Amino acid sequence: MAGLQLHGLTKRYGDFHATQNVELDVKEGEFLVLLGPSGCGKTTTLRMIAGFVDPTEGSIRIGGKDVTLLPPWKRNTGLVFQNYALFPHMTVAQNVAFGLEMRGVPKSDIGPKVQDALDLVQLGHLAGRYPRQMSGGQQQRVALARALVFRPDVLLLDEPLSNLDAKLRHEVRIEIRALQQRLGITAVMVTHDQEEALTMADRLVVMSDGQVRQVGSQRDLYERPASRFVAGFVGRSSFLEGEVRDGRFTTAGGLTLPCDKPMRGPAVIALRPERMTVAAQPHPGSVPGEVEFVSYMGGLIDLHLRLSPTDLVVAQVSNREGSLIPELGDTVHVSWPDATAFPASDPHARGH
Amino acid sequence: MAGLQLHGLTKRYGDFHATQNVELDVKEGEFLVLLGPSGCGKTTTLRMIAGFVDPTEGSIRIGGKDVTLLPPWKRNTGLVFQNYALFPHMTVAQNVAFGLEMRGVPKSDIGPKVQDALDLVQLGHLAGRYPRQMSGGQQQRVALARALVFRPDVLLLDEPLSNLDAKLRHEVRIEIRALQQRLGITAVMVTHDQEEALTMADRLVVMSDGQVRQVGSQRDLYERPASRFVAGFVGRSSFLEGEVRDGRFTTAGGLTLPCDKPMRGPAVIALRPERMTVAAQPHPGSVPGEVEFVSYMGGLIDLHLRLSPTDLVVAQVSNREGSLIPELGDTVHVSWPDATAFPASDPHARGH
Amino acid sequence: MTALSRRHLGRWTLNAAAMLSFLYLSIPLIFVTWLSFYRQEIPSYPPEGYSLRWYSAAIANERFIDAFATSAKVGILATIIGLAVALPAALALNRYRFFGHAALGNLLLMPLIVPGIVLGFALYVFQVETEIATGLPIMGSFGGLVFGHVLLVIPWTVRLILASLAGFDRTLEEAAMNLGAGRLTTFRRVTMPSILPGIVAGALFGFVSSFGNLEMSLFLVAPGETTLPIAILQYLQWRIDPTIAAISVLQILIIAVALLVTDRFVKLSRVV
Amino acid sequence: MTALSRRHLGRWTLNAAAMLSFLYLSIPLIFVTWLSFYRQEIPSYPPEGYSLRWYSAAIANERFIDAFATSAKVGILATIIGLAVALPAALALNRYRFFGHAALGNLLLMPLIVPGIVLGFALYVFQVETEIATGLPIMGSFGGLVFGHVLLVIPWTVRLILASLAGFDRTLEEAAMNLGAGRLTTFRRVTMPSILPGIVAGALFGFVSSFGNLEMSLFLVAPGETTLPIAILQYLQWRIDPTIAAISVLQILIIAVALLVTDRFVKLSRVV
Repeated sequence: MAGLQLHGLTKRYGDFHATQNVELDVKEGEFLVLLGPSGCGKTTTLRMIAGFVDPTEGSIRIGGKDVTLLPPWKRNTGLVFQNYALFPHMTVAQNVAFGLEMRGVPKSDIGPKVQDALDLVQLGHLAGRYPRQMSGGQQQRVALARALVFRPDVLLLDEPLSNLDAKLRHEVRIEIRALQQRLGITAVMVTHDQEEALTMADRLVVMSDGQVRQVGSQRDLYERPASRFVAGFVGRSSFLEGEVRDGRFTTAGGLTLPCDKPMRGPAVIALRPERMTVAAQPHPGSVPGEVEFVSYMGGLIDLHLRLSPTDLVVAQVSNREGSLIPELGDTVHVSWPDATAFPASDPHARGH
Repeated sequence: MAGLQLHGLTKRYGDFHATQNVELDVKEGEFLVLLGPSGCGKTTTLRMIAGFVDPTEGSIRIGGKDVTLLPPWKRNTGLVFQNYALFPHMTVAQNVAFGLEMRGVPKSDIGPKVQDALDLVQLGHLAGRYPRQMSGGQQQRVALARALVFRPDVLLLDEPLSNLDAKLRHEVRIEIRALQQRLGITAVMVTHDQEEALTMADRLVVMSDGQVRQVGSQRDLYERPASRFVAGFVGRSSFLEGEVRDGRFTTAGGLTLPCDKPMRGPAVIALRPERMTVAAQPHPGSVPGEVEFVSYMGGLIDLHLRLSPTDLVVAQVSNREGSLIPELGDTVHVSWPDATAFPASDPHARGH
Repeated sequence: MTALSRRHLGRWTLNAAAMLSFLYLSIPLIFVTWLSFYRQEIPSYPPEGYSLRWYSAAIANERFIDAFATSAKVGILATIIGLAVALPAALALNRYRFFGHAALGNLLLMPLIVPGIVLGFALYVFQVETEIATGLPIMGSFGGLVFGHVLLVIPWTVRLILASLAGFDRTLEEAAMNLGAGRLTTFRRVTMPSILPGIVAGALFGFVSSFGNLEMSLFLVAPGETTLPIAILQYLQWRIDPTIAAISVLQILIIAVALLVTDRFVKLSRVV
Repeated sequence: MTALSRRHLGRWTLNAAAMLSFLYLSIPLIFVTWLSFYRQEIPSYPPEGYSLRWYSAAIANERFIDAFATSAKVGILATIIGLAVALPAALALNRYRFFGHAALGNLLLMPLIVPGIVLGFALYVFQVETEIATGLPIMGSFGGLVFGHVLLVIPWTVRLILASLAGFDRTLEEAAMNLGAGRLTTFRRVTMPSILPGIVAGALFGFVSSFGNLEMSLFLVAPGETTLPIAILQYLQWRIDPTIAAISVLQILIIAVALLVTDRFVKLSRVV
């Protein structure tokens, strides 16, 4: 177990920056998730930590020791691959034993350690199977056991759940999180799935175009997104585009709202569907809208509301007894608490 | 446009029933979704409608006409495949034109019809491209245009969104639904994704083991699941297992709840996470529970609550200003409205 | 040594090995080409000078021209017959599991595996026995020769068509049928264009292996009629001069051009 | 005709075609086997009776035994040398793009494409010129023969190792390194076991194509020393009796057993 520090980590391929000046400090026992769209540099960052990509600039420290120039096999990291990468010609037990053998652990110690690791992921009874004889979820757990058995300094997870079906994904993410907390191991996970990231992380890192855009807890990212990009990427947002002038926000569609933000000019307002209040009658601060689409999602209902010819917002209402369930074509009245406004020019500009 | 009737549709492979006595009546212009786990027979049903699988027994009527014995090319159905199945050696326009050519539409009419169909899915400008030069979402739309251009009696959709990423899936399902409503076309979709099913369907058909388990609207399935299987498959449910005796329900973990259902013996109670009320203080009908896991999902929070050593329920609370957000290890008090109880013996037994 | 330079060392070792095998494979081609431009008759070193006289000699030699025509005729006919048998056979092998399925798969490797001389002798025996049994003039007939060469074509065509069928997504056929195409239209408009690479490559390789075959032809040709490989062998028994080098270069060139042209339409590396 | 019976008709047509090609390919093998059990010397029909005498004759013939030993020795040596060159070459071709990459890929098809007699002649020219230039005794030497046969082995081994490398998931190597294995250990413990099917199949096919080669050996063997195909050809020039049929059947049997044994460990259909 150890902390992990990335300092000014940059990887250039010719003119292209895969990552640019990434600074991160992962505390001992922390579960950090790198979140971003594909091509944002999150996987390159993980591969630099594991040693498969040589950084162009910057340094990597694990447990205080500089490992930037060490080859992968001399860093003590445990990596769980997206496709699991289990050795097909070895049994489950042999797969898990591999890391111990490489570390010169005496033969007599390997058996019990492998058994412990497999018990940890509830696969102790399948030690003699080959990977191809197992389901995707079981293979995933073997990969986890193989990465944990030699007590790595850092556990690295590269989209570990993306090959599982939705139901299993829900279960496995809780299992991985619980295991990581129980062992108190430092972990870095890469994912493009925000729900996964929000469920599992102690702290999240949002990346795009090779750069870190925001670091913080779920609550930080949800309540105080640093930029329009983060507001759109973490949680759902509806955006209203328009212009701020003289304390008013006017959209292209003619909607006019009060706006007391310290900014002027073209702007975008980000609204969270879960924060909208929908009522049949006008109420203070409410705007009328026509229901364009009703999407029933179990206990919750998404309403697509047309506020003006060009302004569309999504509001989520709960489907409890007694709550208002509008029909297609109804006119409802929607309001929202103070929302963040961002300058329209740059998706990474700070909001107010 | 036409209605579709399946009558006693059965497909046997040796001893195995892929589908068993499926009865369905799809009204003109209706969007019906077949929902079920993999291997439940939903795809076999769709393939029988398209004519790729010969039913062992039963009949299929499209627009009142019996098509049970017709080969696929003599039924007027438009099928959108899971992998799109676009012809790789033809351009987008040639792909869309194929169905019209086969119907002997004059050459001079084909061009405008293809253009209309492509405009419908907003791809009019890409008619000259080859499928491999397009993104997954665009290919999906071409497949839709190809299936719609010859005005099929029924539109069939075989997990049409499963190869798209999460963000795109949200958009495309709204597009497909809007298109289907605009054209007023009868549609049957197969999916294993309940969120997709709930969002898009007029009416849902839940299948398992080749049999239809329940047919109804979203609200029917969510509020009045016919069996424990449906309660677990549609929407999320926590289950409490125990026994009903003398108006009380007692779980193995020692939890005792009032239960005035007309039933006795081993039973299971299904609870919807979104219907739970969680408070810091005891309230009428509430049960104390310890918070075992907190999962932050944007505007909503999942709480895993341990009610007794063997009883675990999930409660969803909203993450609005002022709402209670318990921490790991806190004790909270949870209550729920009248829940459905099912006999424990058979997952398909009717509940009360 | 740093991690970086170690990585480069491995890369250079492997690339050097690739270059070595490149050299190994191209050396005979280089030398035969060189010899074909010699001025003198005896292959000595260093050459006395260079000329195109052996190319003129090769093209002017009527025996070679006739033999070339015979080889081409046999090759083309054998390829056409081979394709006609191989296409439905490959479709059956790809779509259905039947009795003898695995055996047929192994048998396809046979002409690549059984020594040519054994195959030629076996065919000779078959034709002799058939002639004795039926009284028909099979031995040394043109038809008998073509029949034998079809044996060389079938494995290539079946295997390469099978390879492209393996990459063919059968839901495309269902899509065509759903759009209103019957079985034959579906095959012609959808299946056929998709497996064309395998058909073309199979025909090409089948033709080339028929064209270059010596061992089987040795047993089957009539005394008067010879194929090009036999004509070359006969010439060499009589004298060794650079004419054969010129003939060889011409053959290699024709085959290379055919390969390159095919490769433009069909990526051979995908199917072979 | 109902949809169902129409479907069955198509199926029967295709399966019949498959059976036809099965028959086509197996006919020569059946007849040569039949002949090998004849009692009489002349291949006539119907046979006068059956015996094993030609098998005894084949096994007792010292020329055949010697030739068999020579062919085996040449084949084994050529296969070992071929593998040693091919393994790193295939790794380089799979992992790096370098100058001449595409050319090497096409060159690999060469020995399958260039007529055997052309290849043999080209190699002969190369060895003659090298002997003249260097004064070393290359022509007709055992080393010269093996050198030539390596040319037959390399394409098979490189191509089949490449085919199994194409199916090899390189993240397995990264997994091994992440678990603490250096480059060599990773290759030995992870890469090697995964591409073993291709290596074994390549060696087998390389050996067999060397063992059965006639054309190249014709140009390269010394007058005293002969390979098995040459011994068969020489025997046939002198007399035609079922001894050759027996020899052929024995060869086919040995090759078939080798194939079946290999197939138990390595699914040939996956790589060939």
